[in-house]
Amino acid sequence: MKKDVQKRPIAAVRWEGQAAVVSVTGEIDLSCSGEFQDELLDVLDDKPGSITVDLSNVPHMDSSGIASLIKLLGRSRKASVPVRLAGLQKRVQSLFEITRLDKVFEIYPDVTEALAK
Amino acid sequence: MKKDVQKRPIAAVRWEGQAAVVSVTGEIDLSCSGEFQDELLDVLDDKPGSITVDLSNVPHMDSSGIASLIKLLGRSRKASVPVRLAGLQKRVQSLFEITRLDKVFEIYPDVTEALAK
Amino acid sequence: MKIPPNKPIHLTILSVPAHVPVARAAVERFCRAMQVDEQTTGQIALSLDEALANIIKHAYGGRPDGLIEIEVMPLLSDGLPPTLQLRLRDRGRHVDPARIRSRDLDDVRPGGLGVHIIHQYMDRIEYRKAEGGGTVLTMLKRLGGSGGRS
Amino acid sequence: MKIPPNKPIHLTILSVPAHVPVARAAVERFCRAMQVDEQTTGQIALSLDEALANIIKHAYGGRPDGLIEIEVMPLLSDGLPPTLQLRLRDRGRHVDPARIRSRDLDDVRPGGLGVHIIHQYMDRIEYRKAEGGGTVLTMLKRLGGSGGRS
Ligand SMILES: Nc1ncnc2c1ncn2[C@@H]1O[C@H](COP(=O)(O)OP(=O)(O)O)[C@@H](O)[C@H]1O
Ligand SMILES: Nc1ncnc2c1ncn2[C@@H]1O[C@H](COP(=O)(O)OP(=O)(O)O)[C@@H](O)[C@H]1O
Repeated sequence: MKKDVQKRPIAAVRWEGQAAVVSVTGEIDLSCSGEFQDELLDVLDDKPGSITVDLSNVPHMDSSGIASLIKLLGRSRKASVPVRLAGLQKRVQSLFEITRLDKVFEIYPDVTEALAK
Repeated sequence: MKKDVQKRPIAAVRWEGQAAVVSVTGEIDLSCSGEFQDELLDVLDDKPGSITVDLSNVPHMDSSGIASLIKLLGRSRKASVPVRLAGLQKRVQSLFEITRLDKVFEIYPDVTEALAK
Repeated sequence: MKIPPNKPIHLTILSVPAHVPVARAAVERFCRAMQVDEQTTGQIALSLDEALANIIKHAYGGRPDGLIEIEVMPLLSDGLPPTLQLRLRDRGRHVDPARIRSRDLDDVRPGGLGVHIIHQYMDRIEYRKAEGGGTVLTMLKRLGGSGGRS
Repeated sequence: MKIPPNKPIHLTILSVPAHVPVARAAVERFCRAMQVDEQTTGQIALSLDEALANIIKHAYGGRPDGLIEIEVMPLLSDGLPPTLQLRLRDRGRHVDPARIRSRDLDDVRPGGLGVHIIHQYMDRIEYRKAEGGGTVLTMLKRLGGSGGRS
């Protein structure tokens, strides 16, 4: 049954030196934001130098997904680990803007630019 | 309202010499198979040397879409115009197999191979 | 967060072709949330599509004001393979189920394939006269493996 | 083949998060069939999502056995811009609509944004006590241009 089903919501975590790059796939809503948050915090537990969350394959995110990211941001700040968001699709970018979280998160057009910081 | 809406179900007709290549986009079902058929027959009216129907962007097709293609095939045969189908996604390929229409239509992996015939 | 087993969702549409893709999208998303594989999802989606088209064309004769109720339910019980049940109820003309048959496959012409497709893709199909008029079509599809549980 | 104006479709789900994407998929497909642009479709989808999440969390307090009825209807009448109406009905705890408010945006913390999002994206929002218990939430979104007509 699961043969062609992708791991969700976090498809993969890749390391570029000390930098963790988290690839998220699919829609993030109340039905998966719990797993999303747990998996994000697991990455932080591995003590990365920075965390880049690649949202380029996320066509939809709601406030529960935002809550998971805010939780990550809070914990990461305490650990002095920068969190960067990359590749937001228009719908998700608009959500960050109307909640004014585009001023709170570091947002980059893509992973390459996020890692260049 | 329609600014980013693609033309459907036939996105474009391209000519390679005498060969007409019809690019179909989106799901084909009872809600659009009438337009689909009309637009296919319009292409035949332009007297092409052959018609290649590119189905690589069709994730879903039902028997009403098949009916449109059979209609085209019948008319094209009378006009001695070969009809080729190209790029069927798995779901659509399977539909042609269980209806045994994979023996009736010329089916190619992609447009390039269809045009090479 | 899992789709609860043995609990239905319901969708009511009109007998208009433009509502068919809406129902299909809901059922496909339901399958995806159950982690049903793509092939099985496609077979379920197409069977739903053909059954709805037949209700629109034959039960309602193309009339756009008929109601079609769609129930989607994952069946899960000990000893039985996980199964998706689709139940479609119309209030149109009921015909003897024995008369609901596709054309001969070798007689290639437009139309006459929908019922054949449903029989190929679904594991059980039952047409029943509905109380109060119309037909209830129940279709079952085994999901195999871990489907329905996940 | 067009989506008929002023005719609803109905969807009934349970108060479980896994049913939310199913409802969203249906509504998104409905918008696409009406040729609503991607931006507006996204705003409608997210508002639906947030409203359903709130019903699950607050009206039903996380209980998974509550029913949520969703009505989707394109409103089209002379002199009014084409509009999509979403109506959600629950049978859970009804609270004074005045108490349904998001947190201050500057007080950055997880949660407390859903109602703000709905107000940003939808043109009209009304909470009404339902007959027989629960709440009816009606949300209207103007579609502008040719939307709804096509
Ligand atoms: N829901 C239905 N109600 C009444 N008759 C039906 C229904 N579905 C199918 N039929 C009958 O079965 C025949 C075969 O259906 P089908 O294989 O889908 O092909 P088509 O619909 O293209 O004729 C139809 O022509 C019709 O007479
Ligand atoms: N459907 C509802 N029923 C009852 N109370 C609600 C409902 N929707 C929202 N509320 C109230 O409004 C508050 C703000 O909601 P919202 O902005 O979505 O944030 P959150 O749900 O994360 O708290 C909720 O905490 C709740 O008290």
